[in-house]
Amino acid sequence: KVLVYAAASTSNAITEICKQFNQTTADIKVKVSFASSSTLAKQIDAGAPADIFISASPKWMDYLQKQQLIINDTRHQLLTNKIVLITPKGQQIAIAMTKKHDLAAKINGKLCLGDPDHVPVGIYAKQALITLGWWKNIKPQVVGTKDVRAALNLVERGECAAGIVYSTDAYSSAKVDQIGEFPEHSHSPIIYPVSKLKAAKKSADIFLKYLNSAAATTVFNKYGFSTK
Amino acid sequence: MFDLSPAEYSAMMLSLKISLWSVGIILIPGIFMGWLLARHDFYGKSLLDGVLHLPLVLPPVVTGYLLLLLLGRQGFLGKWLYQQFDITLAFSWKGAVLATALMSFPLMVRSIRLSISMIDIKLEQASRSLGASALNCFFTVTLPLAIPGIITGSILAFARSLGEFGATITFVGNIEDETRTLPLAIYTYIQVPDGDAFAQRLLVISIVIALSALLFSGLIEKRAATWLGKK
Amino acid sequence: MFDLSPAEYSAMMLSLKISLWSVGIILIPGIFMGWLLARHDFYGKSLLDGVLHLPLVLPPVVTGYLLLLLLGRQGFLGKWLYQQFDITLAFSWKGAVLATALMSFPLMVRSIRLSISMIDIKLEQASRSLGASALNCFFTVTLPLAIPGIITGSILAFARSLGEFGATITFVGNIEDETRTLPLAIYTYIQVPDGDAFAQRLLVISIVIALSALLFSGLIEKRAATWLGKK
Amino acid sequence: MLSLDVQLQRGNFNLEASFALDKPVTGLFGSSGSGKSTLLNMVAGLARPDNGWLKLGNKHLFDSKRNINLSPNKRDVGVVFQDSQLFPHLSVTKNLHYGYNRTPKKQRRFEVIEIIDLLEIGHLLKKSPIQLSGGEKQRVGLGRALLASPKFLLLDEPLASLDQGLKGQILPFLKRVKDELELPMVYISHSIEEILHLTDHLVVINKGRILGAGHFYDVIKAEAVKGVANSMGLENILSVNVIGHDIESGHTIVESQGNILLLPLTDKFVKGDVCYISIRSNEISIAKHHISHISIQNQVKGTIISCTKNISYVALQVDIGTPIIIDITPKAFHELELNKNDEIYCLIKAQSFSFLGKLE
Amino acid sequence: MLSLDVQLQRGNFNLEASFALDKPVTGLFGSSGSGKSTLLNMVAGLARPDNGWLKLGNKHLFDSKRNINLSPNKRDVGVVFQDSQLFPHLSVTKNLHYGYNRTPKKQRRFEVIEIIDLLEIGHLLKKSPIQLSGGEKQRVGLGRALLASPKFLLLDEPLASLDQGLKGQILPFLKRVKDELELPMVYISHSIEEILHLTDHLVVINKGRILGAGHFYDVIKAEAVKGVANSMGLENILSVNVIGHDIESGHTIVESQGNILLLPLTDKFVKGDVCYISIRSNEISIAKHHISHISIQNQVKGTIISCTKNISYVALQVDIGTPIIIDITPKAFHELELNKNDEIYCLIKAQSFSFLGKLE
Ligand SMILES: Nc1ncnc2c1ncn2[C@@H]1O[C@H](COP(=O)(O)OP(=O)(O)OP(=O)(O)O)[C@@H](O)[C@H]1O
Ligand SMILES: Nc1ncnc2c1ncn2[C@@H]1O[C@H](COP(=O)(O)OP(=O)(O)OP(=O)(O)O)[C@@H](O)[C@H]1O
Ligand SMILES: [Mg+2]
Ligand SMILES: [Mg+2]
Repeated sequence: KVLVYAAASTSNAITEICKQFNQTTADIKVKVSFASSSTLAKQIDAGAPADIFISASPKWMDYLQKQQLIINDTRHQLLTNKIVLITPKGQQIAIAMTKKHDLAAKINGKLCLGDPDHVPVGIYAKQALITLGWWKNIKPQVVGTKDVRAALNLVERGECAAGIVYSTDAYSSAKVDQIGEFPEHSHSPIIYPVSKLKAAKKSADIFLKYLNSAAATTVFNKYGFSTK
Repeated sequence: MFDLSPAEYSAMMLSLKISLWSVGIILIPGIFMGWLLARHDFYGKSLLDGVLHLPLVLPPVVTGYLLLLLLGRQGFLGKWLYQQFDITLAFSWKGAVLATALMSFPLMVRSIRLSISMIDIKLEQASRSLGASALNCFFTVTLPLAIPGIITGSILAFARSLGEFGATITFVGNIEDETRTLPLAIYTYIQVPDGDAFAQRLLVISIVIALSALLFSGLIEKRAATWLGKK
Repeated sequence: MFDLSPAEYSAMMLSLKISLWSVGIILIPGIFMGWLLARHDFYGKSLLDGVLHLPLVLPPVVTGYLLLLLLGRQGFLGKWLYQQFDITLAFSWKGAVLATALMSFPLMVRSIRLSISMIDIKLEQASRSLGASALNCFFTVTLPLAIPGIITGSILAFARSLGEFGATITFVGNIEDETRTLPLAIYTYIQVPDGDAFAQRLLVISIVIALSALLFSGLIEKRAATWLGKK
Repeated sequence: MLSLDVQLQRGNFNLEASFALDKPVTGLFGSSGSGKSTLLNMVAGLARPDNGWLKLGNKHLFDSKRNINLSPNKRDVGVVFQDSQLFPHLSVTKNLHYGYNRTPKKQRRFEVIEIIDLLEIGHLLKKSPIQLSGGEKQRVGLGRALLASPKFLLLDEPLASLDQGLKGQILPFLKRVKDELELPMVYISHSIEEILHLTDHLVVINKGRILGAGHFYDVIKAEAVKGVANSMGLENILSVNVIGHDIESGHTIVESQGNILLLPLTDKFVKGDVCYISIRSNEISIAKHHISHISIQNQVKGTIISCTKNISYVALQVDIGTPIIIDITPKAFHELELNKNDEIYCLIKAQSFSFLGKLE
Repeated sequence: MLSLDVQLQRGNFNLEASFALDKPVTGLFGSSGSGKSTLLNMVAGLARPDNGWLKLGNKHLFDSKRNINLSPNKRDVGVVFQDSQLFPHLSVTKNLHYGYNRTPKKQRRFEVIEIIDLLEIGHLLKKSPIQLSGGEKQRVGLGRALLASPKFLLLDEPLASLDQGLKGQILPFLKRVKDELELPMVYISHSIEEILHLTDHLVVINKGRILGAGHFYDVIKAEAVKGVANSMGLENILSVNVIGHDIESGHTIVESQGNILLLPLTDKFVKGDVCYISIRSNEISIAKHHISHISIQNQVKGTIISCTKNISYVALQVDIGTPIIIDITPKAFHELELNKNDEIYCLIKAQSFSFLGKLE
């Protein structure tokens, strides 16, 4: 039995991969616990019986590394993602993602993003907004949400005039328009690292390998993740 | 001793404001609902009873989400409120009041209902025979005798409001000085590595507020008990 | 009509199991605590009262986190439990029971306390003078007369347990078949695009369970009312 | 005044009552559990009859056919409850003022201070009801009802737990209230003396049925009432002819079914009157033969019809021209070896007889 | 039997009592609010004295100095509460069985069926207390206490709301319980007749103080008791010398302070006895002159000492050798134009006197 702790934003992909894996591998059963990366990291810190940790940001992997809970050799980058600017469907706002424009002038209403203080997608978004020189003006309009799903939701429902979410989220939602992709260098790279934990069972290696297999990659791509 | 940073102070005051408002706005409806459920039988009572408990049963995030569906600017009611009265609840502290109020409502109603159902109906009859109208009897007999339940309900509701997180953050987000209450601020800190120290300070503030509120309510309770002749 | 997927079925049964266990384990301590607070004055009562309310006041995530610190395998108590008895509460459904129990405990205690404080102490005196020991009097007079409060407390605790999310996910994680209760499953679905439809199904299940529980409790309540001679 | 025809089923207790009262005060008399309080609650609007109607003067209080059911506060009917029902959250003063404050100034018939004095509750005003003794509660309950200045007053054993001193003070006050303020009342009591102090009009109820209603003398004559006379403390009622008075010896002499009886001298009845007298069953002694040299004035021959043994006494039914009940101790019963059909003498002291009234 | 010396402060009510009872049954007598129920609660262990001690036989129930405070269930003291205190969640049967089931078989002194018969509550067994009438509650409360077979029974106005029929049935039963089972009791009642039916030993309490304790005759002699005799229905107590009996006229003739009085004939007292008689203040009439041709036997000359006006009556204090109280209506008071120091005649019917007892 392998227990995978995975960031909640990967849940649909990971669930599917596990299903496939469990069907193909008879003797090993994989189970997943989904929650925010911070929760998972703290649980692992508190002795959670996890074998593999998939974090939505390197920070929490670093945290565990500092606690010497992961096997450093096994840590690697599993997925990458991008952040994009979205609006509710059919708003037709045109904006180029450069310093010349001012986002605040273009959108009439709130801008939703994950809480810029702690939610990874919010932190990336804030970095990008600062890089683009938009942050100062847009700040009063920013609504911090609990996680990226909440931000997407708010935009889908038209509660926010715009939002910044992962491209994976924007990709799978039919109710929003993706109006711009933030330049890759405008924020630190969005990386989902994975690692095996020190307390892990042996069988975890097999699943870790499977995560990097072609079959898994197909699934990840299906849900909009890049695997570089 | 314990110097509060402006952010901490703001979160504390916001929490207090929202919790007090929340208890304030559900008090009267809670009394009414408690009385209705304790003293009346009507068609659909079980359903009403059930619906009242939903905020307790549903995950708070879901309640917040449903509120958003209903009262967001695009929501059925929210649109109307916005167009007619220029009121926006989502993303404002008023929305937070609504969310916490909704979450604490079942606790308020249940407590009041319990205490009203334990009042001897003969006292109400005595009041009527002394010339009190049904309404007057309610205010001069039923209500005072239900005070223990009202206090209990208010404490539970206030405590629940202070601690409410899921529905609030979902419905009104986490906006500093507007909707970032203590729980939201705490949440913010524990989401980042190294935030624990700050979170702990906020926790202590929460606990101090809660304990003060309980001490205060304890005093009122004792008074009420003496007054109701239980001691 | 409404076919449940194995995952849905599992979440539902888990929720029911955890909620029932949760109510089950706090019932007796809740009655004791309610009685203690209603009928006794002692040094430190206010403090005890305050501490009891903390799970209501603190953000659930914090409560879960504190549980984790205390009862996780590295935790002060958790280590001991593990070493001495090979018991691990964190990350198992038993831990979820503990978390939900803790969250609902103040509701249980408050309701029972309220109803006990409304019992006429002279009836207890009558029972004593008829030869009942203090304990016997408690079981034959106080307890039966507190039944409305016990029912109310149980309903509130059960509902709260059904809806508990923050403490559970933080303390025991979100592991299918072990700790993924309905609220956690709903959370998992709403974390991903296109999960809404599934989330809605789960929501309906939650509501159905809650309404059934309330209907059932309503019946018990009516019986109790007749039995207590209120009708 | 009050007239009614109501029916109510409560569990296996069935109340069917119909009468009209025309006197200001009426005593409601009946054994424990006979339905007095229930009847009173219906008049006050606190219990709803299943069927029938209730009228106070011309005012319809209740009528099941016409769907009238006046709410209690519109009936202007005051109630002194058997178990006082004081408001536990209000002090004694506030309890007293409860109805008073709800009465328009002009309609007030009593002042608070006057009632406080009468009931001797001045030292209790600040207390809460839970701190009162049984009798104190009853007094406050009475005061509270009076101060609401109702147009009709229902009193449910208002003096049951009061001492003689207070009774002797409150009863004359109630009488004055009735006479001077013309406040009509229904007065429930188990003490016939108390009722007769206020009125000679009675309603007798038993097991939910009205056995008689009207003037005391008429009511106790009624065949149906005889069955419950026991619980009225009037077990044996005889109708007698007044033969004369012996002022010297202090006796009034009457004749009943051929027996000559000596009664305490009275000036209420004259020779030729036919009147009712009563004698309690436990104030009659029994002898197997006529006894001489004894102060007891009446020795009446009779025949035992039946003997009913109870735990603490034996009830004999004795025919002395009319059947009477005599209670003796089981010990006496055995020593005298009494049997059915035995001839015995009933020994009755003159003072044991009470005059009830004249047959008009 | 029971002996105590206790002190309790409750608000502004202060109780200080000390007495020892040596007779199986003692009546506890006192006006409303005098502290009877409080005293009873202390004996039963339901109220805690501030100071003092309580003993039942040799058993220490309470002793503040020695820190003894037996819990109520260990005292073997049964209580019939003034307000019955039935358990609302239990049926009548279960209420009756409550103490019964908690009594070891051997110690049981009554059987349930016997008590049910006596109290006539057979038809109520399945009911819940809320469905009972006032008197029914009282009966069940009495039954419940008896069935617990206590070693000492405290009865707080157990018959207050019962009809004469039931009283006449329960009182002899209690008397038998006392005689045959030797179950000691303290019996609270406002009716001196009820108490005298069971016992001639009394404790008189007023405003928290014991005014007298002991045999009836001794107690009523006590100067302190005279003040409360009013509330006992014994306002005027005279000590008289029995001069003789006039069997012909049916009178016992006595002399009091030079006045010759005619009383109903009695065989309890003989010539030369000094005994107490009582007369109620409202059974005395007043005339300004001696009146002829009247059936009233006693016309005693006296002088008005004082006149106290109350709402419904005027209380005259009249010196007829010894001071007595006479209540007359305000109307009569004005018509007769009475003043202090006036000479008047007190008219008293022979039957109005009651014999209380002999001075031994
Ligand atoms: N809610 C009820 N359900 C069933 N029976 C009831 C209910 N209330 C009263 N009763 C019955 O109705 C009868 C009449 O009760 P009620 O109180 O009118 O008697 P009462 O004449 O006032 O007697 P008391 O002199 O003892 O007060 C009693 O036998 C009682 O048991
Ligand atoms: N808890 C209390 N606080 C203050 N005073 C009290 C309290 N309980 C009783 N009292 C007072 O003590 C006095 C005695 O009360 P108690 O009940 O013993 O009287 P009682 O002799 O039984 O009178 P009754 O014949 O009216 O029942 C009353 O004046 C009452 O007001
Ligand atoms: Mg009654
Ligand atoms: Mg008393």
